[in-house]
Amino acid sequence: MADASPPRPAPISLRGTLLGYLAFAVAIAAVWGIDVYAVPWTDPYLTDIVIRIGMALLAVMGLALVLGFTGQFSLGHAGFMAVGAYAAAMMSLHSGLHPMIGVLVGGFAAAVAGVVVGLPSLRLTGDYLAVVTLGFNGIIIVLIQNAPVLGGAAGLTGLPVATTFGWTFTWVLLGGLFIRNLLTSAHGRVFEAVRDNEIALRSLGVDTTRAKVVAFVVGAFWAGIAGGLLAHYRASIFPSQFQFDRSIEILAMVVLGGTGSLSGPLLSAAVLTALPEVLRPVAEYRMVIYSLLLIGMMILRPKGLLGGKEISDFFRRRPAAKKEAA
Amino acid sequence: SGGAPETKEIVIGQYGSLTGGAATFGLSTKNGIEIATEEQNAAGGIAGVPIRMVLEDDASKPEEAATTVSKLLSRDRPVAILGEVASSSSLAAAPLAQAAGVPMISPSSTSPKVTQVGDYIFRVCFIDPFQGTAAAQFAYNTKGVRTVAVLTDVKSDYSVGLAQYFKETFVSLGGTIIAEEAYSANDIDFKAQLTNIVSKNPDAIFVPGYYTETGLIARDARGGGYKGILLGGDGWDSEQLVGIGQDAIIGGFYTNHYSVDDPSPVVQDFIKKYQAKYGTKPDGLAALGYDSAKILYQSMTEVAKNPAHAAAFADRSAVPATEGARKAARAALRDELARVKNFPGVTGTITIDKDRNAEKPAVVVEVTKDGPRFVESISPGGSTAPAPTGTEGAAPADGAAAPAVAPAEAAAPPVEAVPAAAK
Amino acid sequence: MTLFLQQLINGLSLGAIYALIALGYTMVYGTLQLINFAHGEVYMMGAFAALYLARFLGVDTNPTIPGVIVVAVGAMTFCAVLGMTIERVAYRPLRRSSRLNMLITAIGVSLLLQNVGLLAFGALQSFPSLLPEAKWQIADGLALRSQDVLTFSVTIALMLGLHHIVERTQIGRAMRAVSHSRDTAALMGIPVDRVVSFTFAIGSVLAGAAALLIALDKHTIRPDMGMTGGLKAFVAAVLGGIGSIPGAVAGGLLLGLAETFVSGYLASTYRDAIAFLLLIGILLYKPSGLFGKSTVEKV
Amino acid sequence: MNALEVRKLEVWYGQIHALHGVDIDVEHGRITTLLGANGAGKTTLLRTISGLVKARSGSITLAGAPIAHLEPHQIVARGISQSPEGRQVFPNLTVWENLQLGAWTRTDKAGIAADIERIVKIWPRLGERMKQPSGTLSGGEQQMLAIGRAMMARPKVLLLDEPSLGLAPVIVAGIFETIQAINAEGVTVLLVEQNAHLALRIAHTGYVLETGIIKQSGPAKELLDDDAIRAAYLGG
Amino acid sequence: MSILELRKAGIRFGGLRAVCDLDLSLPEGCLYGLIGPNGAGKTTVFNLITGIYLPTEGDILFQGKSIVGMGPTRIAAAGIGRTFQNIRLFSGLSVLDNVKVAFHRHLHANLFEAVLRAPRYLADEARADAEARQLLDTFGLLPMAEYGAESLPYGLRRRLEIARALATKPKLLLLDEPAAGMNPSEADELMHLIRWVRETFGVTILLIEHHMAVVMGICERITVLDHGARIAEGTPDEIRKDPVVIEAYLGTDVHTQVTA
Ligand SMILES: Nc1ncnc2c1ncn2[C@@H]1O[C@H](COP(=O)(O)OP(=O)(O)OP(=O)(O)O)[C@@H](O)[C@H]1O
Ligand SMILES: Nc1ncnc2c1ncn2[C@@H]1O[C@H](COP(=O)(O)OP(=O)(O)OP(=O)(O)O)[C@@H](O)[C@H]1O
Ligand SMILES: [Mg+2]
Ligand SMILES: [Mg+2]
Repeated sequence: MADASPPRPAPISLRGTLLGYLAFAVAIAAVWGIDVYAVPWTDPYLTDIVIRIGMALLAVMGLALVLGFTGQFSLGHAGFMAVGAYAAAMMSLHSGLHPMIGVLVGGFAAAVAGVVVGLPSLRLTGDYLAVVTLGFNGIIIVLIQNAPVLGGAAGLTGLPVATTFGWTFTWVLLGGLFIRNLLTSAHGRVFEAVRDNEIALRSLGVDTTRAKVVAFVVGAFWAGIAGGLLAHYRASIFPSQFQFDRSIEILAMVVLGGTGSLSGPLLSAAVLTALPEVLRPVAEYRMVIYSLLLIGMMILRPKGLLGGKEISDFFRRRPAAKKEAA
Repeated sequence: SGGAPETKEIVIGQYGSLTGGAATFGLSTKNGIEIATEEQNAAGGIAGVPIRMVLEDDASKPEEAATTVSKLLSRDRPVAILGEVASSSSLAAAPLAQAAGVPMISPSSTSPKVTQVGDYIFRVCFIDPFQGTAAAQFAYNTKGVRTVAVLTDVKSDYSVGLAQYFKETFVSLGGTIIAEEAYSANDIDFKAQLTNIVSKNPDAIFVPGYYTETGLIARDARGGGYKGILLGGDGWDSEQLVGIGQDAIIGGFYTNHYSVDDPSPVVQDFIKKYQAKYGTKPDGLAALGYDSAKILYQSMTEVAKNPAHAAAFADRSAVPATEGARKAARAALRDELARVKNFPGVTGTITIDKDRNAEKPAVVVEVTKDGPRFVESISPGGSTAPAPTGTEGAAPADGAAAPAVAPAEAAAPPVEAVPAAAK
Repeated sequence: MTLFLQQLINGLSLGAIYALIALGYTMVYGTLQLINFAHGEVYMMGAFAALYLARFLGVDTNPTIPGVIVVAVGAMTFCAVLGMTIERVAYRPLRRSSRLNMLITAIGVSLLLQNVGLLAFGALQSFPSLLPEAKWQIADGLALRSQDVLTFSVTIALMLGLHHIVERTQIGRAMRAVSHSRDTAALMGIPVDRVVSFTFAIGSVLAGAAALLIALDKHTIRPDMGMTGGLKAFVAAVLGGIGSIPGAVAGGLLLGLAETFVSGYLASTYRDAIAFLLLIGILLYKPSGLFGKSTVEKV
Repeated sequence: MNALEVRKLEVWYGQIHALHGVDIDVEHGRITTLLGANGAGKTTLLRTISGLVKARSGSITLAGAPIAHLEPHQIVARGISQSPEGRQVFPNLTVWENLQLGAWTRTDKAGIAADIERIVKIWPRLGERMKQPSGTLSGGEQQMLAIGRAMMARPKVLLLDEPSLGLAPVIVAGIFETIQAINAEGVTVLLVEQNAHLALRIAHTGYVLETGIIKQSGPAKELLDDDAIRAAYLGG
Repeated sequence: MSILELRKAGIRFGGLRAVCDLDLSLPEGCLYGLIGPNGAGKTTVFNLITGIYLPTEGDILFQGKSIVGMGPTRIAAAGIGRTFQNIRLFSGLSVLDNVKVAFHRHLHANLFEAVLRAPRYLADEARADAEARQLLDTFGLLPMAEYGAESLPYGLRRRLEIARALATKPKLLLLDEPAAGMNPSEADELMHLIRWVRETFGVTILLIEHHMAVVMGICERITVLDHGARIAEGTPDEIRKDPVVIEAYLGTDVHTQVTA
């Protein structure tokens, strides 16, 4: 249990912050460098998988925040993706602005949906919250299916294609930085405290409803971004892409990655997105093997792929456990 | 063809739903294609080179469909691609094939939008507007139906589209839609909707859904006391239909791509082969899969008469020098596909029109205890049902009794509107 | 009026189906606090087991009372064994980890069985009529089917039986104790593993019973029937107050009625949306479901 | 003859070494008490005896028979029951149902009913609240229930983890009397207690545990007079 | 002036009157004891004051203003801190972070400043860190600052809870059996700590405790509850001798009285 202590680096220094910004800038530059100099020469299939992983990362980081850190059991994450996707698509179809502006609008639309869903429902707990968010997911799909402007069940087609490697991973880096910084800040502590003991947190004068709604909205925003990117990836979107099974898929990624970890779910998002591709040779037995592996991984790594840790923990020298009772 | 690999082969890509919600449709299609490929290889492949089919599963998800096509294009470098059943998946993947200049034939995506993606995208099935029109004409003209209730699967773009086109034509013919209800795929209970419908007592209920639900719908309709006509589309086509719907579905009618009791040798031959290999009678999707592959192979054989193209077909090397040749061969294939005329398919005589859609008749069949029974054939546009090669794909089984209902005006199945046709 | 009554019957008959599956969910949840997503698949497997057993015994073509009983018992036994096996292999190793982990394994098992079912059974199969079916015409436009009466009465009977087991017997108390804390339950001398196995067995027998009744009513079974049926039943169980047995039935009936009346009187296109909205409304008003005891958390 | 013998017990929680080669003898028919500061490992020892925590090495024997390999419920069946730290009543079950579960290993209905009577006699408050979900009981009431529930198993050896925690003084006195009474009926008791004065007064033997190591042991009277112990555990 | 005043406050649970007609008045800066038999309603009084339960009768005033119906968050923000009888720590957080969470209300930076690591946020964080460490040091918990709260032994968890409650900078601190699970020496130490806290932080303290040594040792006044109602009120000496209290609560056993 000694290693239960979270790896939150104690006070954040100005120097560390500046270094962080520098690293971020370098990473963005690297992404665009790859986009311009490597992607055109890379197997498009590989690029395709990588981009799909990128979109999964964005969806997963939001749920990792909501479920893994704040402890709110949401089963409707795909609903927020749908809101983002359709908002972005409508922007792009009707405004003539750059699709990435549409993606941003999609994020905000999903965030608004997050407030609408979150405010009333976050006073529910556990499985009750799960059912309500699941219901929200269902409602969104029905509304889209019945809205002729949104193409109904036939979906929207003829969207501009803009989700490139560069853009996807620019968003991934932005999202990753945002959520990581949020989690390692005072707000992150509050999120985790909500998960651990709401009553105690309220007795400290912290507005837990607000904290939950904030987590929910931030999670929804990044899901919306993922949805917006998806809309501009293959020129078409369909309501069937955002159904309950998609929410479940994202949930599985978060849990397999480990609740209370950010990089764990990101890793598992990559693994679970790539796994079906790896399993292609077995054709129709693919899902059988996929589910067997999912069960196996869950049993063998019950604390998540990284055992509840962050990737960085494996590189950091941890203080030796000098645990002695007082 | 000096630098060609030692074992020469021609690669064709195929993607479909082998897992996930639409798996059963994908598997049928795959079976049909497999038979066509075996036949072709038994007959020496294309210009003596065997065909190798590379099959990818898209788990019934549109974005994965695009991934599979991306994989096919970059790894397997196929001459052409077959797929998908679901229009959404075809729509997601088609832009890739179009961009790569690889002909793609969808066996059974009926949404008009699919072939609009570009000039490399074809299909061998009729499109929803035509099928909806055909069903409406059958109902209004042949059965004298004047009032209809429509029960749509709102989750399915196929069902919604078909219902839409049916309603438009039926109303323009002078009929009335007196009730519109909806359900979702996978529902098991339809009594609420049918209680409403039955209370209005329409002449017919149009159920443009899949057999998985329509059998149950028929049971709930008859159970609720409904005595009128049950009508549907090609989604009804399955050996299981009667097993599910039992007595309730008997006497229902649906439009389809072909009829198993069509005596023409093309059809019977296919059914025999299919049954020998898979133990069941082929459904419409299997037949369409078969036809899509047959048309592809016929066109390829034609193109391969040019030795340069033949060599390019069999060559998968990525050398830029050969890339041009491959491109040219595929362009020739595209042109050849666009020229297909009166192809004697299992699903009727197929002509590819200028929008790369299949111009072909629909058949109306009646559900009987012994399987579907041919009722009539409905041709698109003003064209008469052609029967050139002695294989009367669409010939009425029981003689000329059944009239070929033809719309008054010729209209190539247009893109967004229904054939303004029938009025 | 007859229309309304007919819709009421429709709603109750649909609701009874949801309730029947929800009972099994609630059983397992009550003990393990696990949303056993694989429950729907056990139910699906039970239906196919019944079909193959009936075919094997020739009951499908020549239904006899003893034959049908053998099929029913066989299917339920099969489900019980399957349920206990799933628990043993997939859930027990995760006893010590969080509920979410078990949930994901449950989803994995559900996917597995569904895909195995798809490969083994194909798309969908029709289920033979094993029982005589009757329809009573009460009035013009108002009819009652024997299947509905059967499903409904079995559901109510099972609910009463289970309620008795859970609330009034020592094993029922043990189930509730295990649900709160396995360690403390073990300190009472309760063999936790056996209690959990027993719970799964009962839950799965319920799935088998549900499968049989629904197959006899609908005459169609398909490998993905667990997914949809299971999802609705899960919603019903939560709505009723998850873990509560009368709640599962109430939730199921309410969901069935909601769907039916939305379809009947509002708009069937928006059925799921409106039904969900209603459920959300109810949950916001009663945050732990209709019959849920607000978890006793004394501060 | 010792009812319970613990030998060279090594217990780890992951990286934490909680018990270092602990040896303890619990004499048959006696009260043995275990003292120690917060975090010394007292609870750990009791949980290990009950089988909830598995030792890395060492042995535990009940009347000469090894039990360390058994499952917790088997250990209860052999006659060791425990009132755990922090009460751990089943909050959604009523008081009566909690007591019934305590008697899981028994089948004598009449005997069980009589024992419930007996417990109500000791703590009339519990009698008043028989039908109340035990989660709504006050802390002290829950503690009474937890001890009563452990007694329901009619154990040979009773393990009590801080039974006086959170109890009103008047009740504490009663609890210690009850423990003595139970012991007088022949039940061996292993008592973990912070209230060292009282514990040592009713116990026959005492052990002192410090950071997982037995530091001292001996007859309770001697420990009561030991200066070091006075300073460390008995206060001023 | 009294900082907290209960006027005929009470609550029922179904048929049970857990607290009834309770009057209580805490002078500013005092150290006040609340004792009584198990189930008397002491913890319930805390829950009423902190807004976890809504009183079904009467009124509760904090610094002269009614706080009934304000909800736990706002009541805590108004300056009432508490600990819980069943310890409620944030088990996934480190010891240090458990305390830092309590500073949350006093931080100035908003969410975006936090994410962007704006200077204001960095200043906040540095301040919270320093103050939290100092507080932990006071409570002897600094060496365990980085450990998970879950891995602390029982007694130290109690200390951490008190430290955490103090970090909200309350004007009134409610302690529910802080000495439970401590041996007499440790309880002694805690007694000094509580006294010291009162002096250093200037808080008013309301204390529930069954360790008579602690209660009698540090409380200036004591109210005794039984069956939800007050049965006595006075200085420790008065209470100790009150026959009603002895009968209902203390008992006659010398040892329990002195050392329990
Ligand atoms: N589940 C656990 N995981 C990790 N460490 C634990 C766990 N339980 C106890 N410990 C550690 O083991 C040591 C012994 O703890 P234990 O609970 O046995 O102490 P104790 O003597 O009962 O203390 P107290 O008087 O406070 O109850 C402590 O250092 C504690 O932190
Ligand atoms: N939420 C609740 N529902 C029902 N009864 C309750 C609830 N909360 C408290 N009670 C009852 O109110 C009475 C007072 O409980 P409370 O916890 O205040 O006692 P206490 O004085 O703190 O006792 P202890 O010293 O044992 O902790 C108890 O009998 C308890 O059963
Ligand atoms: Mg302890
Ligand atoms: Mg209390």
